Amino acid sequence: MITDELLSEHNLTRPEYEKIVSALGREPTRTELGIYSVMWSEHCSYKSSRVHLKRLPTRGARVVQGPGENAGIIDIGDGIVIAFKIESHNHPSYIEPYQGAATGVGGILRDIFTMGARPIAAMNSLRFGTLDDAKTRRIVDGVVSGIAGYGNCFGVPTIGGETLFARCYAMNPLVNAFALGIFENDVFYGRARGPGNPVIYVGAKTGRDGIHGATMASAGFGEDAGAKRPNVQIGDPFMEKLLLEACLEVMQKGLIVGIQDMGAAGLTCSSSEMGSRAGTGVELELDDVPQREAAMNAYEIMLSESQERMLLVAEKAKEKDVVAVFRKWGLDAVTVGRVLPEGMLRVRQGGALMAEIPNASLTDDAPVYNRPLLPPQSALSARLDYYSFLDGCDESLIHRFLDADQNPGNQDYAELLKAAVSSPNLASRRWIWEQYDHMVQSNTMIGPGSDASVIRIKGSSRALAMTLDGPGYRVARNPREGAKLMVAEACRNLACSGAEPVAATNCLNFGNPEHPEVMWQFSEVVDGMSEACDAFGTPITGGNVSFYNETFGEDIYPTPVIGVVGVVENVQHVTASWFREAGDTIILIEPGLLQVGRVSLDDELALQRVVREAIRAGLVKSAHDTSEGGLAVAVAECCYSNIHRSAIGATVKIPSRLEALKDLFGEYSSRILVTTRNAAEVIERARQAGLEPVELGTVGGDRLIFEYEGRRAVDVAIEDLEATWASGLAKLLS
Amino acid sequence: MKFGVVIFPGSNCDRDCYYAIEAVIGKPVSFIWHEDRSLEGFDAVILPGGFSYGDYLRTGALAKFSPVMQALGEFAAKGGLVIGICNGFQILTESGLLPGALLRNVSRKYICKFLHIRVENAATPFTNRLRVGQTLHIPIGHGDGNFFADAETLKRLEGNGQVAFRYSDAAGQVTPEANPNGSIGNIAGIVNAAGNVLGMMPHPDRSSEELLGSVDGKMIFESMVNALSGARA
Amino acid sequence: MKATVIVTLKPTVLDPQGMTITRGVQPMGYSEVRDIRQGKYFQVELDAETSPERRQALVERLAKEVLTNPVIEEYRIVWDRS
Amino acid sequence: MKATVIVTLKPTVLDPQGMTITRGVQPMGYSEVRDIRQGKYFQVELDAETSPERRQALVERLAKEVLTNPVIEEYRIVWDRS
Ligand SMILES: Nc1ncnc2c1ncn2[C@@H]1O[C@H](COP(=O)(O)OP(=O)(O)O)[C@@H](O)[C@H]1O
Ligand SMILES: [Mg+2]
Repeated sequence: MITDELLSEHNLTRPEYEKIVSALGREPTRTELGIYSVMWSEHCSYKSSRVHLKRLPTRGARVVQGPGENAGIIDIGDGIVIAFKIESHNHPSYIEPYQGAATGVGGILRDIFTMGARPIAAMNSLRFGTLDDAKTRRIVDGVVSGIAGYGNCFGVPTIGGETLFARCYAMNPLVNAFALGIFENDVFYGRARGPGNPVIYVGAKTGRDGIHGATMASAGFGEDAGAKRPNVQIGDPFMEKLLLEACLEVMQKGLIVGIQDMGAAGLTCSSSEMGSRAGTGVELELDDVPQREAAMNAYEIMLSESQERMLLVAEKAKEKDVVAVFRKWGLDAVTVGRVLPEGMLRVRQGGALMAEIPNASLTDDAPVYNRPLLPPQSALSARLDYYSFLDGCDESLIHRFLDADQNPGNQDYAELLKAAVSSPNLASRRWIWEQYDHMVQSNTMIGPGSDASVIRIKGSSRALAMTLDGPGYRVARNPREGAKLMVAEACRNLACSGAEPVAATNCLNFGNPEHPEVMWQFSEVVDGMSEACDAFGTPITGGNVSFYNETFGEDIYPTPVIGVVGVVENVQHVTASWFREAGDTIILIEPGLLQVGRVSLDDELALQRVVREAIRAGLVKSAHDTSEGGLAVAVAECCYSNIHRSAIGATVKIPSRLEALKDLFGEYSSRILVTTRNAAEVIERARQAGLEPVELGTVGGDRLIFEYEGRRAVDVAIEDLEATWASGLAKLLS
Repeated sequence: MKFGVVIFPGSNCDRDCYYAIEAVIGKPVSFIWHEDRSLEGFDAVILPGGFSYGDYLRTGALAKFSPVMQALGEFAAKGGLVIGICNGFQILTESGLLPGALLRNVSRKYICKFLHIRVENAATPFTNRLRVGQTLHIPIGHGDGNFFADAETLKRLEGNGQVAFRYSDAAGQVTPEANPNGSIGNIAGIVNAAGNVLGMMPHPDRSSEELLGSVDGKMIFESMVNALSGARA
Repeated sequence: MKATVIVTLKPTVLDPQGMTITRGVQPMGYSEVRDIRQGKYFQVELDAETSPERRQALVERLAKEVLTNPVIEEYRIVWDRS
Repeated sequence: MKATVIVTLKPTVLDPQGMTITRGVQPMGYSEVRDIRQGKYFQVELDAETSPERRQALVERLAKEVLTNPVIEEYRIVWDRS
């Protein structure tokens, strides 16, 4: 008997249950109920987001594969085809930070090599609560070492990302993992083609790991977060590395017709998706599924989320060769079923039929909700609009800045600068990325620490630039404008590195979709993001949605994270954000109208084009956009040491709009700092583009000097400032 | 002259080393599967970085049982050039081809960054293109690079000039601050008594091209080429 | 004053380390080895003065709150007779 | 058929893990903790058929040649009475 609490255990509503009954024409078995519960979970079915995701721009000349497969694929010319995607692992990372983050990385890497691409770069976007909380400090440490532990062992360089701290993430950290791969051979799809073909299981044995992980990712944490703990999955990066090599080998040898990783909802999701994508079905014989634990029932085997597993479909004749390749890599490959002509998912165990479900009812015909939308009554306070970097800082620091903002006069700007650069959201992230192998594969031209990360492509004159951006505070203030600003900033980061943005992926981290305010934010973000992506010519090729990011009913900031990939036509043009050498002239290029929290897409496009073209013309030695912390912080960041040189000073005249603190730290949009030996030409180009270039000063010396309204507002030894900045995070974490 | 790069399950710098030799140094190179039992026709063998067998027991601990290691022992005994980089160094110490052991970094964290090492012995087949006291700008990427050897082993190493590289500052000063992982005597790389087997934690394969930030590592591979051509002539 | 804390993965939790070691050694003349599971072993030394009751509580708390990750691990305490 | 192999660092080898943990906990209300040293703990399961002599030799060899690095570690074997 299917009781209400049995349904709620499965996160299914009565109406959804009725839908199941009518799809089957009968009551579901327990196993079938489990299968529906994971496939119809928010995480797998996108039931609340689908209607909105339809509005995203997904087409473009370079797009080979848009949303719908394991990862998006684009052709960037010169025979180079790449796959990339971002995915969230928020809830697991709260329950067990190390394993949650590690398996998040493992999952996105599988999405990439499932398609036949070899992962060549990884990035991650992280959000945590504030560091005054010991629990948060433990989560930060666990998440970072988990990402490092998995990515380093697997052998993918983790070349960038972003980390921000704000109260709303205290009990719901965000861990979004991005991966990008390059095709050495054909593209493969998760399709069970050819009725009669064997369905082959490879990789780790199945245990009772993460059962209901998918439904867990679709429900907020209440008191019972602890009760959900036994679900934790353990990552095995070594196994994944073997899987990578073996999978690429069977693909390169043309031994398989389809392949799909087992991610959320494990065997259930992969077998039904592979069937529905190919218009076929899959029959599974669970007795043949390699099992790690004794006496597992059909329900457990179908719902297990044990990591490092893949499902392949091969032609009958090639079955043996497939097994041989996996043997070579020390992996088991076992035939666990076959492809059916009819669109059914059929599951047998011990001779009995445990489940028989029409594929379509699990995938395409899964519930779709057009949930109510409602603008929130009380929007987030505007007090930090000019200084969003202060969000998540302790009140004393916030007051110091807001007070300085209100009472100009003789403020100690040097002290404020030191306080800013050592604050949680601006301090150096080195403590984090030094734990990531960001050099393996010997392609890293610009690793962590610049605006965008850049890798060369062996055998090509092109380079690939990529960046992640997710300004939660801005989006919370204004979802539509914040989303535009997000895309603009990501593309600006690419422009600064000399790249042309070509495509994007996104991870939409939101609160409870049953809250109309959250769905309104979601809808606004989708529209803002779509408008901006259209403007920048960066179609969205894939992504992920994570709802129910809340704790005790508190929704997180609406936190979309966008990953944009760009192409630098010639490696010679790859540009970094840091100043190069003494004597270079520093120029600030900005639009006539300065705004905070929003952008003019026209101004942005003009700005980015001008900088990119100046870079291509060989005029620019460094380019860095001003963002959190404004002009003052941006200039300082250009001075710090890097692998090419030690710290270098600069003397800069801060343009005054009689706004005092805002002139130094105000976070105005659409501004880029460039250095050049040919100021006249750069200024001319900027003017031509209708922008306002301002010559700020020159690079050199060992002090950072800001002249403001005729006085030395700041005069500090750059090495001291760098020390303050560099040790900021470690201090806060200890 | 032929180079070989061994692939253990879990190696992940194998392709980087291959590329450095083929595309950067321009010498013939091919991969060697860890189950191969012969190193016929190779003049130099590279054990690349990575996480052989996940480094799950101890770094390099399970790789030492791979069939190729038997052949490598004989190859080294006959004077063949062997360079172990990072995980390769760990495998060499585990298998006894080099003395000492590599412990967890004192920070207990994996560290990936550029630093400097000082050349201590320029009379090896791996350093003949370098000068004693010269510093190399080169990256590390490891969680277990903390070199350890007991007192008499250390005395022997120092006495025989088997210390090839030490972590130093840019000026070549060997200071505690320049030591990234706690290695005894700031040791970053050592050779065996015969001088034909080198193990080092830093990555020449990641510092052989200008666009990667340094070409200093290239001189180590060039020294090997130098030594081999000398051996030829 | 010594105590030993032994931390092992819960029986049903996957142990990639142990599994890899097992699969690694079996072909090398260890075919009789059916399974190896890896755990951690901590030797804790306390000030001699620490009173017996205090000692108990202290090591118990240390094992529980510091040395063990309750989500995936469990612990056992062994007291040195010495 | 079970045996436990305990691998510890030689006393002369310093133990960064243990040291860091010790330093980390002392201020957190564990001032009586003088020292913590970390080792490894392996639960080895053998085929039931393995003869007693063979068993001894096998685990001894496993501990000596695989589970321990003699340069830095030493081991101890404990047999399950069960
Ligand atoms: N925010 C989004 N924007 C675009 N595509 C999305 C978004 N979220 C999910 N998708 C697409 O929906 C499909 C299913 O996503 P997901 O279940 O995460 O795939 P997988 O199970 O392979 O990780 C993927 O093709 C993914 O790219
Ligand atoms: Mg997938």
